[in-house]
Amino acid sequence: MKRVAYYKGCSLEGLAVEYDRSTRIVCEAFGIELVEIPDWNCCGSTPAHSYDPLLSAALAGRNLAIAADNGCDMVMTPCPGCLKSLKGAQETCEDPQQRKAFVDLVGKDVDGLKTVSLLQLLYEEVGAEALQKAVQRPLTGHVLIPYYGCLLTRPAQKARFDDPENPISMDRLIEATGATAPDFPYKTECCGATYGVTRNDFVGRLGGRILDMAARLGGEAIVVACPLCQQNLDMRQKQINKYYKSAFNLPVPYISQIIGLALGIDPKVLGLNKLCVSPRVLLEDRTQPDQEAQRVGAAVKPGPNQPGGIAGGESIQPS
Amino acid sequence: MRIGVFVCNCGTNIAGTVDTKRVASEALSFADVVYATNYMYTCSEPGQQEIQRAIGEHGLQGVVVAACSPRMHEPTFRRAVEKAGLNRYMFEMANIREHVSWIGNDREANTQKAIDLVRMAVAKLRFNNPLFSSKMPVNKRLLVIGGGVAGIQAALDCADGGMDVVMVERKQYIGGKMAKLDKTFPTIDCSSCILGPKMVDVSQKENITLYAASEIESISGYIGNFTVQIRKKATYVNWEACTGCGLCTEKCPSKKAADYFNEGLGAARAINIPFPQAIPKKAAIDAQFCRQLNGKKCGVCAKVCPVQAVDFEMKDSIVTEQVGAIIVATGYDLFDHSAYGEYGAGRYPDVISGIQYERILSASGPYGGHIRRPSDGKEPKDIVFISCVGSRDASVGRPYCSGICCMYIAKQAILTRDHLPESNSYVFYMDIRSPGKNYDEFVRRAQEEYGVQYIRGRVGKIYPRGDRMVVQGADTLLGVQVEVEADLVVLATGVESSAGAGELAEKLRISYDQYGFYMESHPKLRPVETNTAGVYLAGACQGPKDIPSSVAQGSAAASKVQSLFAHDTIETNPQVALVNERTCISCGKCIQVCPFGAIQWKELRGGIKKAEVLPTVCQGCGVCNATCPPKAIQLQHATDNQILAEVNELCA
Amino acid sequence: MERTNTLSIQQSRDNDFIREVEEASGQTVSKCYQCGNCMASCVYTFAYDYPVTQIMRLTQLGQRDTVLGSSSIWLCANCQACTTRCPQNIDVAQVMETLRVMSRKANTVSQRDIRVFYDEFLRSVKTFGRVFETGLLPVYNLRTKRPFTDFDLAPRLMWKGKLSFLPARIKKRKKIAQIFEVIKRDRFSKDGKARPEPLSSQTDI
Amino acid sequence: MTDSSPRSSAPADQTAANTQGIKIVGFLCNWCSYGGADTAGVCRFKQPTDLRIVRIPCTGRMDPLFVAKSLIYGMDGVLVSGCHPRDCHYAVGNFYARRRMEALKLFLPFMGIDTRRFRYTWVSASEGQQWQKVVTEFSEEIHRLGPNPGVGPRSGENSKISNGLR
Ligand SMILES: Cc1cc2nc3c(=O)[nH]c(=O)nc-3n(C[C@H](O)[C@H](O)[C@H](O)COP(=O)(O)OP(=O)(O)OC[C@H]3O[C@@H](n4cnc5c(N)ncnc54)[C@H](O)[C@@H]3O)c2cc1C
Ligand SMILES: Cc1cc2nc3c(=O)[nH]c(=O)nc-3n(C[C@H](O)[C@H](O)[C@H](O)COP(=O)(O)OP(=O)(O)OC[C@H]3O[C@@H](n4cnc5c(N)ncnc54)[C@H](O)[C@@H]3O)c2cc1C
Ligand code: SF4
Ligand code: SF4
Ligand code: SF4
Ligand code: SF4
Ligand code: SF4
Ligand code: SF4
Ligand code: SF4
Ligand code: SF4
Repeated sequence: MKRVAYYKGCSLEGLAVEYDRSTRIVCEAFGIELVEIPDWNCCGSTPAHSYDPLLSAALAGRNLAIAADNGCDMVMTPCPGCLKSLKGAQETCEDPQQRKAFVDLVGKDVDGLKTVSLLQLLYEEVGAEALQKAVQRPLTGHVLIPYYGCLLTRPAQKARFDDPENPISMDRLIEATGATAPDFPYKTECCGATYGVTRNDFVGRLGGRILDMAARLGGEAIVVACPLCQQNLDMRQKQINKYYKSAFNLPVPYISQIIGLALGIDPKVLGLNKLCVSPRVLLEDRTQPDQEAQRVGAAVKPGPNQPGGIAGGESIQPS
Repeated sequence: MRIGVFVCNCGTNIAGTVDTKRVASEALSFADVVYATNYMYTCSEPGQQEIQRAIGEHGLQGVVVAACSPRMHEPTFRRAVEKAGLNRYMFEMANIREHVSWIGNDREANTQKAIDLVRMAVAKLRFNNPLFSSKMPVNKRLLVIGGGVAGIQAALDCADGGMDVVMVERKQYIGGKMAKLDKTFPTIDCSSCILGPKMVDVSQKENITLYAASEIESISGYIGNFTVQIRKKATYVNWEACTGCGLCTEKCPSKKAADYFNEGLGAARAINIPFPQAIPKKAAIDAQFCRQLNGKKCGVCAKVCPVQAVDFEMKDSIVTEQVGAIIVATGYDLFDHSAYGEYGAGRYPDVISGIQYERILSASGPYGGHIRRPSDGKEPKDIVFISCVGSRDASVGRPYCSGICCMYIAKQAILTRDHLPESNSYVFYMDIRSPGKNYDEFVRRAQEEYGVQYIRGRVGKIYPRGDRMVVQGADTLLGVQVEVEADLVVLATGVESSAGAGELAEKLRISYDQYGFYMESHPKLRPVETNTAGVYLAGACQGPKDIPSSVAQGSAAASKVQSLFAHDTIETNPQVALVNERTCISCGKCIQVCPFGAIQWKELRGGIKKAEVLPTVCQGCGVCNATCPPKAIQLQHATDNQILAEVNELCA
Repeated sequence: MERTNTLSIQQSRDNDFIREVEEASGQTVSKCYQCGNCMASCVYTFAYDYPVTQIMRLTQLGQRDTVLGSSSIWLCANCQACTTRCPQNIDVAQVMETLRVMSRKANTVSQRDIRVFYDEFLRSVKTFGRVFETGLLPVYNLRTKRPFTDFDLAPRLMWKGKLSFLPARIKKRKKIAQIFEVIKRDRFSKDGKARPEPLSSQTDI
Repeated sequence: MTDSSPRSSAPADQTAANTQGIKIVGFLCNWCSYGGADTAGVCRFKQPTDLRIVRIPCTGRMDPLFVAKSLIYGMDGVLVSGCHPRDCHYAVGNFYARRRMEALKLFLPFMGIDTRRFRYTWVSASEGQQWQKVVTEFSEEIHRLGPNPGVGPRSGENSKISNGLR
């Protein structure tokens, strides 16, 4: 079993609990042991970095140091923002001019660790092929938009994963579940999540653009790998609709939830009920095209491994 | 040795701050110096006569002139001593003007320094030996590699001058890129109308031997006397027999062969003649797509060919040619824009390159000269041109300007307007580079008369929205982001060195820059020569170039060849390296380091190998001399002994 | 810099500024040839007072006050589009980040609400070791005098069990606080530039 | 120029007295630096007079032993100057030179020679001003360092370098 240190990050404690849950379940399903970094602290995110880059490095670095103390050589975080901070810490540590200050603050060096995102872990350690084999409940017939967000693969020299302009890892994983992943031109365009709180108009404009393109391409849902993207596009979809004068109703599940679904895991266990926009449409079984007509709008048939379908699917959408 | 020393006053140029008299009298005290004097203007006619007189009168065997820089008058004095019967290499100069009198005012220090310099020159001269040039015959045949417009021009110029020319072109046809162009800036004349006759000339001149579909296998020899092996690639058609009737193409059932000539926009047959005006007009089979050659049953072409030209058994063959000079005119290739992920990395059919658009514009092109977009054949209404794609872009390793694209964008935009008067063209540009005669006026015309919308700024992203492409760029003059929805996007992909340029350079022993463009001897004063004597450059193989410059270079290279061929023999420079076979330990280090491949193994009796310098190839750099462990190889006229003699004089 | 018709280059050019930006960001600002790709790629261009291309230009011209006082540097989301596409291989996002740090130090942050949000965020990290989302928002709203921001979201989030009412605290909070203190202490001494620490405790962590 | 060597703090008069017979040899490639020195002369750029120039075809001709022997047998400074990288008349001679001269720099201390006595520069034929600067700076440096204590005998018959390198 592969042992990987798990840096959860603050979002997954709060607004993105379902991301944490589905991440753990999916990793376990593929034999990856996630060791949560004990007593981890916030990486400081953008506020720390713009205060002083060393603050950011030290805050993130402390977590890496603990991971190393726990005997892990790989650290995974589902949040691309956190990943950026962790990589920033490593860069600071490798910089001869800052190394001493860093080590003084953190207590040790952290160069040896490999830091990856959840998507990278799934794509590189599990792989689309293994996923395809493990699928219990193919998502055939669904059109899912892969949205990577701005930070996951950029800048290329730092992310060292996939392509900065046209990443394909999530496309491949989505396709492995049987679903269709259209060529989405806004894969890496910024959704404005940073300004969720401070600049609602940005969110409206940028989020709207992404939802619009997804809808034009016939997407039923936007699959994400970033808690900020998710919150922005899902929780704020109504705000966006208001600003954009639109009526989008696109669920925004995490890639881990989509994979979990395909593995046949109970949607509730995956936290799909925590999404603001109901993901009910994803539960339609379209594997038999001839029966499709009947199924439209019909109650969702529970998958083989799951007790009861998506309980409360309707009720979670107070509207 | 009896040495004479002449110290020049150079009017007051030297005598003003150097006591030339004292220098001369000091010189008399140096070993072997039997005569010394100072003179007002040594380089003048009477000055030279004075030297010649002294040589005769005092039986001088060597002469030192202390005067100006040898870069100035060494040849003058060498000729002078030669006239008096000395070998021209029994002469040395001490530079007491540029290096002494002109850079300091301290008369005493200057005089002392001048004495030192004369002493060094005398010391060196004692080790000088007479050196003799040899004469070699010149083979007055020219090899032109590459049959683009530059190569064609060079070949025709020399052929017109009566020389035999061998042209090697690796494609099936000559004409290069220009053969693919529709019209040409800045006059908008039709490319095939101006190039066509030249191509025909090449095929018709009796003294031009054309090897198309051929490449250089190897080259040996040196200026005046190269031996070239040429690989004639198998075309599966006997070109002696083929009449170019085209029956085979018509009947060939393999209809989806790659259409290289149309830059992938159309489809060709497995056996074809790339375009109607092709020279040579001969069919060839693209083995990749031929059914017969891929083990399936076909042979249709062989059956229909009226002259039985098709030969499925054909193999590559090698021919050998002897030539005296080589002109390299291998042109350029175009940057592959799939490096640009933000522009779709080649995934969008309606984002095309400039050369593809040139084919679309061309009446003989895939759409018969009607502007259509590749995806659905619709006439585009909004067309966006993007400059500097793969040029001036350090992030893709192409920091240089391609020089031609600003101009061809303007041309294509004008032609677009001519074809589709209702269309709108937009050009995103960073700068407009149009420094030729009538060039800037041409670009202005595109803007003023043809209404082409120029937008100053780069494009960040291109992506589809519906069936159109969104071009997201900037107008830096306004400081705003701009978006243009386009039906067709034309990328001005940059110029890069021709594929395989490096390997060819190594065969030719010429150098190339980090981007694969061939290096000229001197960027200003020897622009078509290389550092390998007898090898010349023409056209875009030396760097991005438009047609006028390529043609000018073709002619320039031809004239260099003609001045070489104006002589029956060439004189070699005797200041070359020489191996002492007794001390050579056969380590081969010199062979490895020589930048010009001037050293080879020579087999002595008994099978022992020793290094041997080819005096005609050696350029006299001395790298080998510094490398040789036992110092067996010595650069004549700058031997270790000679250099150390000078240093030695100083240490004393 | 006020937008006037004449910019007196010698008077306003601050060579130290160029050097400081280049040193702190590790980027050669003079490499920028004003192609506009960053501006073309930046989705926030519509909101900037100076598009990022012009921020680069102003930096080349040493216009310290204009740059550090611009809203652009604070509206940049660090999304890396500019860096990814700059043909001159300039890490533009890094330059923007450097400018933010410099503007904080110089106390010229133009976007008060963003700064307040960042401050509250950091205060939360310093106090609890983690961000306390539920606590952050009201404080921010109060301080930016916009009490109803995101008010509409709260009930739904509560319903979904996403808002907690107790801050998550880590054990070694002291260690975190200590990191903050060291950084704060050394922040100005590092570059030797003694610029006044902002006086108002309100605007610092 | 700043110099932290103890010699540089020697009293000025002593420096002057000691440096009467300072001798510097320069090995200049024919195409670039020799031309540059000519250009400096043509432009009348004044320079210290201690330098004596030996013309060589190319810095690629430079045998490191020329430098080593010069310094051992009493030259106070050695300057080697050639074409800028990529400008070599012989294409790559100066790359060979650079490699050899770099290696030599590492080696000089083992012979007890102060590496500051040796300098390798690039000056093109048009860079008269640059040449003036190089000569002036290098001469000043050698004057500060004073006469080369050397490792071999400084004068007399023995000082002659045996002709030929072995
Ligand atoms: C889209 C576009 C539009 C243009 N429009 C204009 C215009 O309007 N006006 C203008 O002045 N210029 C124009 N140009 C530029 C013009 O194409 C070049 O200036 C010109 O073609 C250069 O000629 P060349 O002979 O040096 O090279 P090329 O045309 O590239 O010819 C080189 C030849 O050498 C052959 N070759 C290469 N390597 C080998 C080898 N190893 N062995 C044997 N043969 C080899 C090639 O097959 C080719 O036939 C345009 C260029 C482009 C891309
Ligand atoms: C300020 C400046 C800087 C430059 N710097 C560079 C540079 O760094 N690099 C570069 O490559 N280029 C440079 N150039 C360009 C360069 O000067 C020209 O390219 C070059 O001099 C052109 O040479 P030419 O022989 O064609 O013309 P010219 O140099 O003009 O020579 C023409 C000669 O013909 C003579 N002549 C004219 N009419 C007659 C007549 N009727 N009968 C007899 N004789 C006549 C003239 O007196 C003159 O001697 C520069 C130009 C300028 C103005
Ligand atoms: S191969 Fe035969 S059929 Fe084909 S073009 Fe030549 S002569 Fe005609
Ligand atoms: S043998 Fe090949 S080239 Fe000839 S007709 Fe058949 S497929 Fe075409
Ligand atoms: S010629 Fe114009 S379009 Fe081409 S690289 Fe140069 S500036 Fe760019
Ligand atoms: S006229 Fe001279 S200065 Fe003006 S653009 Fe042309 S080359 Fe440049
Ligand atoms: S002197 Fe130079 S060119 Fe001549 S053989 Fe030696 S290395 Fe080759
Ligand atoms: S380097 Fe000297 S010893 Fe070695 S092969 Fe060449 S000449 Fe002979
Ligand atoms: S993309 Fe780079 S070169 Fe272009 S304007 Fe921006 S910073 Fe300057
Ligand atoms: S990093 Fe900042 S400046 Fe650059 S594109 Fe993103 S938001 Fe704009």
